Amino acid sequence: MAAITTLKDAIRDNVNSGDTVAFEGFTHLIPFAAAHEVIRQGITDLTLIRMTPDVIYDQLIGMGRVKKVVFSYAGNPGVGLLRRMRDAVENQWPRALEMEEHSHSAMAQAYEAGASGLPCAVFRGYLGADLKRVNPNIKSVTCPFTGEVLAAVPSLRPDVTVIHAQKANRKGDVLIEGIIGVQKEAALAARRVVVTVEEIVDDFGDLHPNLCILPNWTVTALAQVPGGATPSYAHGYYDRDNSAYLEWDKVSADRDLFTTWMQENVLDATPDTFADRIARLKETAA
Amino acid sequence: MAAITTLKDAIRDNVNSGDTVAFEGFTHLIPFAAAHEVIRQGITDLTLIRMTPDVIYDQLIGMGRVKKVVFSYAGNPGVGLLRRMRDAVENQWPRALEMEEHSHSAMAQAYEAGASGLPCAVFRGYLGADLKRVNPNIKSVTCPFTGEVLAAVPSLRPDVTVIHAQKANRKGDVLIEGIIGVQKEAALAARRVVVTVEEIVDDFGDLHPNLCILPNWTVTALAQVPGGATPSYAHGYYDRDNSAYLEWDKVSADRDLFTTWMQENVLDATPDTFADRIARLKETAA
Amino acid sequence: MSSFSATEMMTIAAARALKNDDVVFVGIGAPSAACNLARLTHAPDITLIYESGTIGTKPDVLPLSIGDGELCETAVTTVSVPEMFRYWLQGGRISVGFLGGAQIDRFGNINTTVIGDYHTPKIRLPGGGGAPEIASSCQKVFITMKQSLRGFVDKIDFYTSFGHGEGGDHRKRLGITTQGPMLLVTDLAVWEPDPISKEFTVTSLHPGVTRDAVQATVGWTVAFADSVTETPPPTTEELDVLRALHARTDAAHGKKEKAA
Amino acid sequence: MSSFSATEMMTIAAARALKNDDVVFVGIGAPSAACNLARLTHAPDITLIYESGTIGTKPDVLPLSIGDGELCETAVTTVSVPEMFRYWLQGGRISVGFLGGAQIDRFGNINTTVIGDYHTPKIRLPGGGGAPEIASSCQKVFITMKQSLRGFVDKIDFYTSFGHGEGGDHRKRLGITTQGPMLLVTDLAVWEPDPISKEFTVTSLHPGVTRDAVQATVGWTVAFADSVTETPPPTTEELDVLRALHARTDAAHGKKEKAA
Repeated sequence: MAAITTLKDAIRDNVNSGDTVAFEGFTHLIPFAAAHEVIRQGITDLTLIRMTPDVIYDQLIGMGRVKKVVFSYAGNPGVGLLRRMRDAVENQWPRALEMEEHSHSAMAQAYEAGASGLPCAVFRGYLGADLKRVNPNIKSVTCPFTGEVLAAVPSLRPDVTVIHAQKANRKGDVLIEGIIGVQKEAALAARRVVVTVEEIVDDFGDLHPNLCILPNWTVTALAQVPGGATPSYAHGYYDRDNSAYLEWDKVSADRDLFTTWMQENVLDATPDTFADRIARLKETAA
Repeated sequence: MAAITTLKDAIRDNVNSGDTVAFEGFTHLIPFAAAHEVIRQGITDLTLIRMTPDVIYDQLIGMGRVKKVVFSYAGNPGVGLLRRMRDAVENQWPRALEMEEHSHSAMAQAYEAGASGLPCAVFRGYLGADLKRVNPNIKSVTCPFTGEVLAAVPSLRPDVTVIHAQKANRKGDVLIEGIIGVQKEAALAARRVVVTVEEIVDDFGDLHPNLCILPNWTVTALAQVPGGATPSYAHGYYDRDNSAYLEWDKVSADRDLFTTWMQENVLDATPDTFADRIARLKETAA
Repeated sequence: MSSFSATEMMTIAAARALKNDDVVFVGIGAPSAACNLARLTHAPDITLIYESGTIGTKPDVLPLSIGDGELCETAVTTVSVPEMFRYWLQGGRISVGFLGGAQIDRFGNINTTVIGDYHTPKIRLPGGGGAPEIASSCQKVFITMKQSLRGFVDKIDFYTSFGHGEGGDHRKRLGITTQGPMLLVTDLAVWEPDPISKEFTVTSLHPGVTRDAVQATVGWTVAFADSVTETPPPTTEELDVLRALHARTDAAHGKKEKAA
Repeated sequence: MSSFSATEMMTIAAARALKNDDVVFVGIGAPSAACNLARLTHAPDITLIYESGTIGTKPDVLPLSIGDGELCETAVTTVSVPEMFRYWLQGGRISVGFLGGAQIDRFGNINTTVIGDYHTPKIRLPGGGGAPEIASSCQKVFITMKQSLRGFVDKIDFYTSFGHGEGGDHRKRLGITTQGPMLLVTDLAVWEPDPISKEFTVTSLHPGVTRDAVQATVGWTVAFADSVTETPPPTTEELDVLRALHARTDAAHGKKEKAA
């Protein structure tokens, strides 16, 4: 059963130093507020899983909280590179970063295999590609009927998956809409699931029967954090803050600037900052 | 692109004697009208795939149109056995019937593998079960990471999948709602897809983004057949005709009674019969 | 306490074994009645899942099939059948799976496939459906079946679903990590597996049932627990709720049948 | 005909290669502009798919990322990312996949992973994302890239995605059944693979571009087709539609940026 609680308690009770954690959301619904809370609570030595590390992992990596990252595309979407991640890989700043690199297809199917209780994902992939030369976690399996050699990767089974969603009801059932990404699979693949939502409603009312819902008994802890996905977006609530992604390119280009920015915007902030940000976004947009 | 046509033409153009055909729909949305059209057109020597053969395959089998059936549960749901199928298996009447028998889990995952373009489905199944002793199409694969021995079955790749859905728009996009079963997977696994629908609308209007839709370019032929799922049901249109399933238990108990019933209700009927049936159902219910 | 039938006792005893936080893979017939009775009595938050894809369903009447429309209309969410079997069953999300069958042996192995040889059957039964993986993927399996010499046999003709195999640690030896059949509720008694041998053992007799009556309907020598209790008879509430559920069900389905 | 930039010519030439019944796996940047230009001109029914799960999307402005909200709002349907990669890409449903990269060789092999050694890279690039399987699962691959000596190299540092390998039947020898890179549109020329050797060969030069200019930005000796044509210059309609698309895009994104 989902415990409806504060973000602070949800993170404290569920995310430990040394854990393997997936913060998922594909461009849409990236759980920034939860990641910032992890940073504030001093949680470290994390193994982070995410298809697209995005700015959210650039921040965790730049703060030295990450031991290893499992990923498939390390870019600042629509902008360029992830400069903090690159600094960690190329210059070990602020610490060395282990990497396990896959393709999107492999990551998506490895989450799916995790949700399906399987030890590995078997798929058609990496044909002629060099990743399987450098990643020992890419192996193969032979189809016993056709003899085709298929790729195999271990299923992804995070200790904790953290996601942001639009709505929960009072029972703790969680509704995800729009670009749904891999959140359902990442959640069902994990031992514990932390969800932040834009709003908690008394009742979903008359929902379409086939919508993407995580029943409350699949969720460990749930916290309402309006704006918790900014600068990513929440379909039906607020748009992507594209300027923040552009700004990040500058902030992350310089170690000192980055450090100052994180101090002001994360370490000295609270989850309420996110509600303020979307209020400001909406105001200026109006 | 979906050709919007008549049921007669859709079946004539897409279902041939000797084909491997899946008529899917899990209790809900079983495409009875399309199966009756197949019977009327004299199409035969079919290999039929379906998780639950249900009354729809009992009719095809009893008419001698089926060479082989691939299935996982051969019952008359909520009523009992499928008497025509049993007569074919036990007494080869009207002809011998080859069987390839799986579990639901295997069938569902084999459709899923077919839709995913894979040669086989790899899953945890048949542990300690005798089916793998009698079905040579149940093999195994070893996880290269954990050493776990997993079951493998060939993916299902029908020549044609036939389904019934609630709605299509004029472009031929198809909407399935409610108990969605394996229809999407069965359709995407097939070379050709025939869809019957309750209604064709100008435009879906403002649909929820995550609904179950087959885009028109995945559909080969589309025909409007109101009531085309009776005695199964169409969520939002009409209820299951439970009495017809009970009646079938009597009709199918006797070869002559069966033959007469099929003559009257199928061979001498037309697709319009189905619209009449639901009109009658609704009238009596009102 | 009113009088009650053996079937009612069976359903009620099965319902009592379900807990409020259980996630149950429900079958049609006796399991469906037991699960919904539990939901309408002591386990209001129990999650009922039917293999048609309906999760957290709360039907007002018992469905005639596992894919009845009301299951979807009252569900928290309805997923595709591949998702049901991949994420929910195989994913290990189900705490209790219900099974029944044509034949059962003392170790809870079940046959619903054939009587006689598989390839030249005397009687062809419906087959396994979800059972082979329900038996291995649910944390526990509960079985409900009426006792009869035809059904409770020394040796089943076909292992549709694996229970405790030959007993002992046979499940573990096959790499199965779930508990398997942990409860067998019949019209006469409640059975539980011996902790070591895993043979189903009668732990309570329904009111008025004798050991001889149990033995008379079973094709092997029945093991009785050291202390066999009497199954507490149905409470008035249990009986009232169950009968009201059946009455609603009959009315709903009868009406639909008349309508046709 | 108005004057036009090399980038506009590149986008327009790529757009022209798309057909009305194509199902295209779109990337961000040049492919997105080309695909939407095709949709807004000669291929109104083209199906555009972004790997975020949006199928049949019709954005009014170009998205900044592959997961922009408008892609979902205007799509026929939006599926999960695992479904996108399993049913739609791996399932063989995509006719054209677009790729670009940091480095390309004469056989259309592409590197977007690292410059230098993988484990001790000189420059760490974003990585492959969907590219490894786009390259093998789409029926054809179209590549758009601006030419430069840094990008068009004799030997790429890392095979992020496999093109024609070492040429000839190398794809077939690896068991790949799709056609691979069938078109390379740059800011200077249109290239197509030689039918036998599979080496990318210049088949048309954009207006005003010389063979020397092409060779000057390529790190291997460029092969030219027997008859090299001139790429037809942009039509007024093509330019107008493309510029209006970019103007709408700038206005929309500029507005959002101001709003922050």
